[in-house]
Amino acid sequence: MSFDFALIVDSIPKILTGIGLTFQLLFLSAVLGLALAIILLLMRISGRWYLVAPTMVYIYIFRGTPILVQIFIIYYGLPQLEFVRDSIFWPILREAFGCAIVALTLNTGAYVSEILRGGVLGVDRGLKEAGAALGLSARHRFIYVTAPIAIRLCLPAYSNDVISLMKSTALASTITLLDMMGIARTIVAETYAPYEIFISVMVVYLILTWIIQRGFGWMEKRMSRHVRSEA
Amino acid sequence: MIPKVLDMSDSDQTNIIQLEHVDKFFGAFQALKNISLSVKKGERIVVCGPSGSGKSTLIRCINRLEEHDNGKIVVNGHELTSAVKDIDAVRSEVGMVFQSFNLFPHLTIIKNLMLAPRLVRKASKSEAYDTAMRYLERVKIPEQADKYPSQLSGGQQQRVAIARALCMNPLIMLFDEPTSALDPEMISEVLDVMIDLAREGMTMIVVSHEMGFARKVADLVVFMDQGEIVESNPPEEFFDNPRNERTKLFLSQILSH
Amino acid sequence: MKKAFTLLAAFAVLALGVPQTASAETLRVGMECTYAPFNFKNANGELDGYDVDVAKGVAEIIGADLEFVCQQWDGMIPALLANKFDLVVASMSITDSRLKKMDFSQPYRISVGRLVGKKNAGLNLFDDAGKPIAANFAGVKVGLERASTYASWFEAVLPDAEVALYDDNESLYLDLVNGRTDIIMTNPMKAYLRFLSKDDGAGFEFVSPQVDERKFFGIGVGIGLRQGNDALKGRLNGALKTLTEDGSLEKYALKYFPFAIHNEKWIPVQ
Amino acid sequence: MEALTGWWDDFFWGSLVVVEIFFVALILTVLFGLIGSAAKLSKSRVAHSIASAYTIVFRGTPEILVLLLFYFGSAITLTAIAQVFDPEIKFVDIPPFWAGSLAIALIVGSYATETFRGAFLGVDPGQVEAARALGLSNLKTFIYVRIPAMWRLALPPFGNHMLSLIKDTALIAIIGLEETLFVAKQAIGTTGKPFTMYIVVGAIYLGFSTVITLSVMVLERYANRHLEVAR
Repeated sequence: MSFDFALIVDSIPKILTGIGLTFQLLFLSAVLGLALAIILLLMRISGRWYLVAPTMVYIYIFRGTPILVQIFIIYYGLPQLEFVRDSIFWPILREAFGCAIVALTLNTGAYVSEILRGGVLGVDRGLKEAGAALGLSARHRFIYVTAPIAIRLCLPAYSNDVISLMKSTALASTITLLDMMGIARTIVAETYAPYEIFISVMVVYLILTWIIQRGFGWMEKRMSRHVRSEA
Repeated sequence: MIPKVLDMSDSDQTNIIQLEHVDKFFGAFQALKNISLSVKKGERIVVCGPSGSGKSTLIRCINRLEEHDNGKIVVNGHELTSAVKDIDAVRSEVGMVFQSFNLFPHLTIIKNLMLAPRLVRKASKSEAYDTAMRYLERVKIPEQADKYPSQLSGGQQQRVAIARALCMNPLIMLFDEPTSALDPEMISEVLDVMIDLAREGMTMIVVSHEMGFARKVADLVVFMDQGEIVESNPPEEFFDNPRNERTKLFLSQILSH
Repeated sequence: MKKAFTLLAAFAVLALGVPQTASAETLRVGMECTYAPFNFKNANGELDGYDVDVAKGVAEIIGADLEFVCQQWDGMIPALLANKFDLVVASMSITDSRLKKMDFSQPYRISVGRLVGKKNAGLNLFDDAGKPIAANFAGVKVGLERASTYASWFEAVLPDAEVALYDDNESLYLDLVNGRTDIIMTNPMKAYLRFLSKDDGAGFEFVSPQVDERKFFGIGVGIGLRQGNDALKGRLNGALKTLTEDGSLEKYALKYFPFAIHNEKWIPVQ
Repeated sequence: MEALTGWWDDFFWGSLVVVEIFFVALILTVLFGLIGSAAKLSKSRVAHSIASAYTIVFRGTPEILVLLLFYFGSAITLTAIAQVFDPEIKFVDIPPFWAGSLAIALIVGSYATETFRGAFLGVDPGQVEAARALGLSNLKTFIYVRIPAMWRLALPPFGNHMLSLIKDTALIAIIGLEETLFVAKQAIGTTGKPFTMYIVVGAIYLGFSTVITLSVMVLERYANRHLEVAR
């Protein structure tokens, strides 16, 4: 076995040209997914069955199927349906980038809403009661008491989900997008050297994971100042 | 001995809290059985009884943290029903202190105190701040204003919790076993604050086993067992001459050590 | 813990399988299995197609058993090199760049490419001499298979074209119909059979002449194998010669096409 | 729906492949998780570092990348290793089934490592001391006290790992194993109905997820039967 280091040196700059697209996919779908997750969460805890039931079905479906299948259904599957191609969403779904964003958003939204719900359920009931006893309205209780505590509680789980999302962006390479993974696969197809290229791109992904972990670790530390006693 | 409510003649007959034949179920379990109780303005009631007797449920029904199933509860002229729209307004007139303090962990002490006045009373920042500091001084911990709850001792936290409730200028204060989560050496600092409050004429319902406190401030001691009010009498009568066997048994257990 | 390690060791032996030597009775053949009519699963779930027929014909002559391995196109050569299979019989053109990494038999069919696009779209992509007009490709989205000869041709001849790379041939047609791409470049025989002659391809036509620049499309489609297997290569070539001369290749083609698709005369290529 | 005629049996066999991979990978996942957590908890610095490197790499790299790397890389590496011992060996290979199962087991095993580690740490040391005080050997304490106690704690998160495992099997189509997603691709080639085919795949996976979720619920009830309040 020979390990071609020159090839790695040559390929890394090429692979890095895809990092912008990887970032775009990650940030856009993380932000949109979080917004979706919040909406789903509010529906889920609304206590109204006609809001709760569809949310539960949605979460069940999107957590119960592989993201790759979801991507294929959205990219290759939806255009089979006439009305999708005639709809106002077609300009988005026409583009591979739009499809990737839609798929990643819908997927991560389902997971994150469950994480948020875990956080909300984790907030001590006594604190909500204390808010109620002070005369805070349900909305105020949620905004000022439940939400800030819940956010701290779900931050570790959420950071893991952002890393999962980052890893999922690599699947965009299966629908023609040239993110880091897409470029790596193209180089492999040209150079027939999977080992060198894939290990190089793996290192880049590991660095990204590390940065995300560090970022959230820092945020957690800042946010949980109140837990540190006397130290 | 502090003066009892009897001299507050101006607020004579109005019952600020009125419970009539209240039942409360948790599933098949009946937590409250046909409870009737009236509290006049300025009156101090201490509720005691073995665990599971329904004492906490009783006061939690008064600000509708629990919803009663039958009967009628009237607080400050508002009847509590599932339709009551302004339950938040009723609650803002009723202060509550919990066994486990329930301070908001993510807010500093001063922000814990300012939150409800700002949001519910629409107080300005400086107003809310001044009120908060006044009450912190009253509970004797103004220097802790900028700390987080987790940095305070249990006794200090409970005093903050009392101050927090007082910041809303409530008409009534409910105490749900305020000292039972505290280490023994901290109990008195909290009781002292409560005695002060009683001395100023605050209407209070206190669930507690602190019999010394009951003797000192209560107008009425209510003994509950298995969801029923078994006996209710002024403290002298209650402690010196209990009538019911269950009361006697309870008192002998609680006072024997 | 000891137990666990024993287990792991036992498993490792199982997983690695028996080390194999090159003189295999059974030849493993790599193909996409989704590239109709060359290699695909038919309605009975059996592998079928021109490539499959060629592979079987060759195997019969050289007296080897076959084992088919399905492999996505972009990993075909890496998989061959990683010894996932011994032969590539997957409509792979013999090109110079591929010859640097692997070896090929003599061609068993011709290799050309052609563009497919919407009918009457007014695309004027090639001049009368059959050369592409680069300027007219501006704003035209092109669908290609990743790692295909067509992709290499585009990259070299029309480097500024807007290209989307797909993992399999099937997706090319899906997205052409969906309007995500304006033209695709692929094997014209396949495009005709799979697409242009079908309902979903009714609105489309060839929008270029046949492109067969030898530098990119090579001398045809051959059977791929790892370098250094000259004995095997000799046996393959011998078999292909027989198949050409006894009319078998023509017979195979006529099953799927109304015409033959191999070099009618056996002309050994260097 | 008539597009599906003739494809049902292919989907059935594809599903069977999914099931086979799932069970093989499940066993390996538990194995990797136990070895990994044991290494992380051991006093050996080397074992600890190896296990840490393992979890960092496999939790921080996109699944598709691990799979491709394994599929292409394994044969190259193993051959190189084998040739050190016997230069006559031309190549050693892992069939795609094993490469795929191994890859997803290593991925999910890295998560299981953390789960098991946390669960082992969560076992009340008093229980272990009590067993030792009763004269049970180290090994017996491990088998009869620590494992069952740990397992109860690990079961809920391990249920999620099982769901990840089943969903990761979809990626194996990329290395050409003929599971459901691969069947769908072939069916699309003949029928031109991507939406229909991918929805079928989604439904199959949803079925698997449901079965796993229900099984975990049953297992949890069984594991916690001693906690049920006497009635």
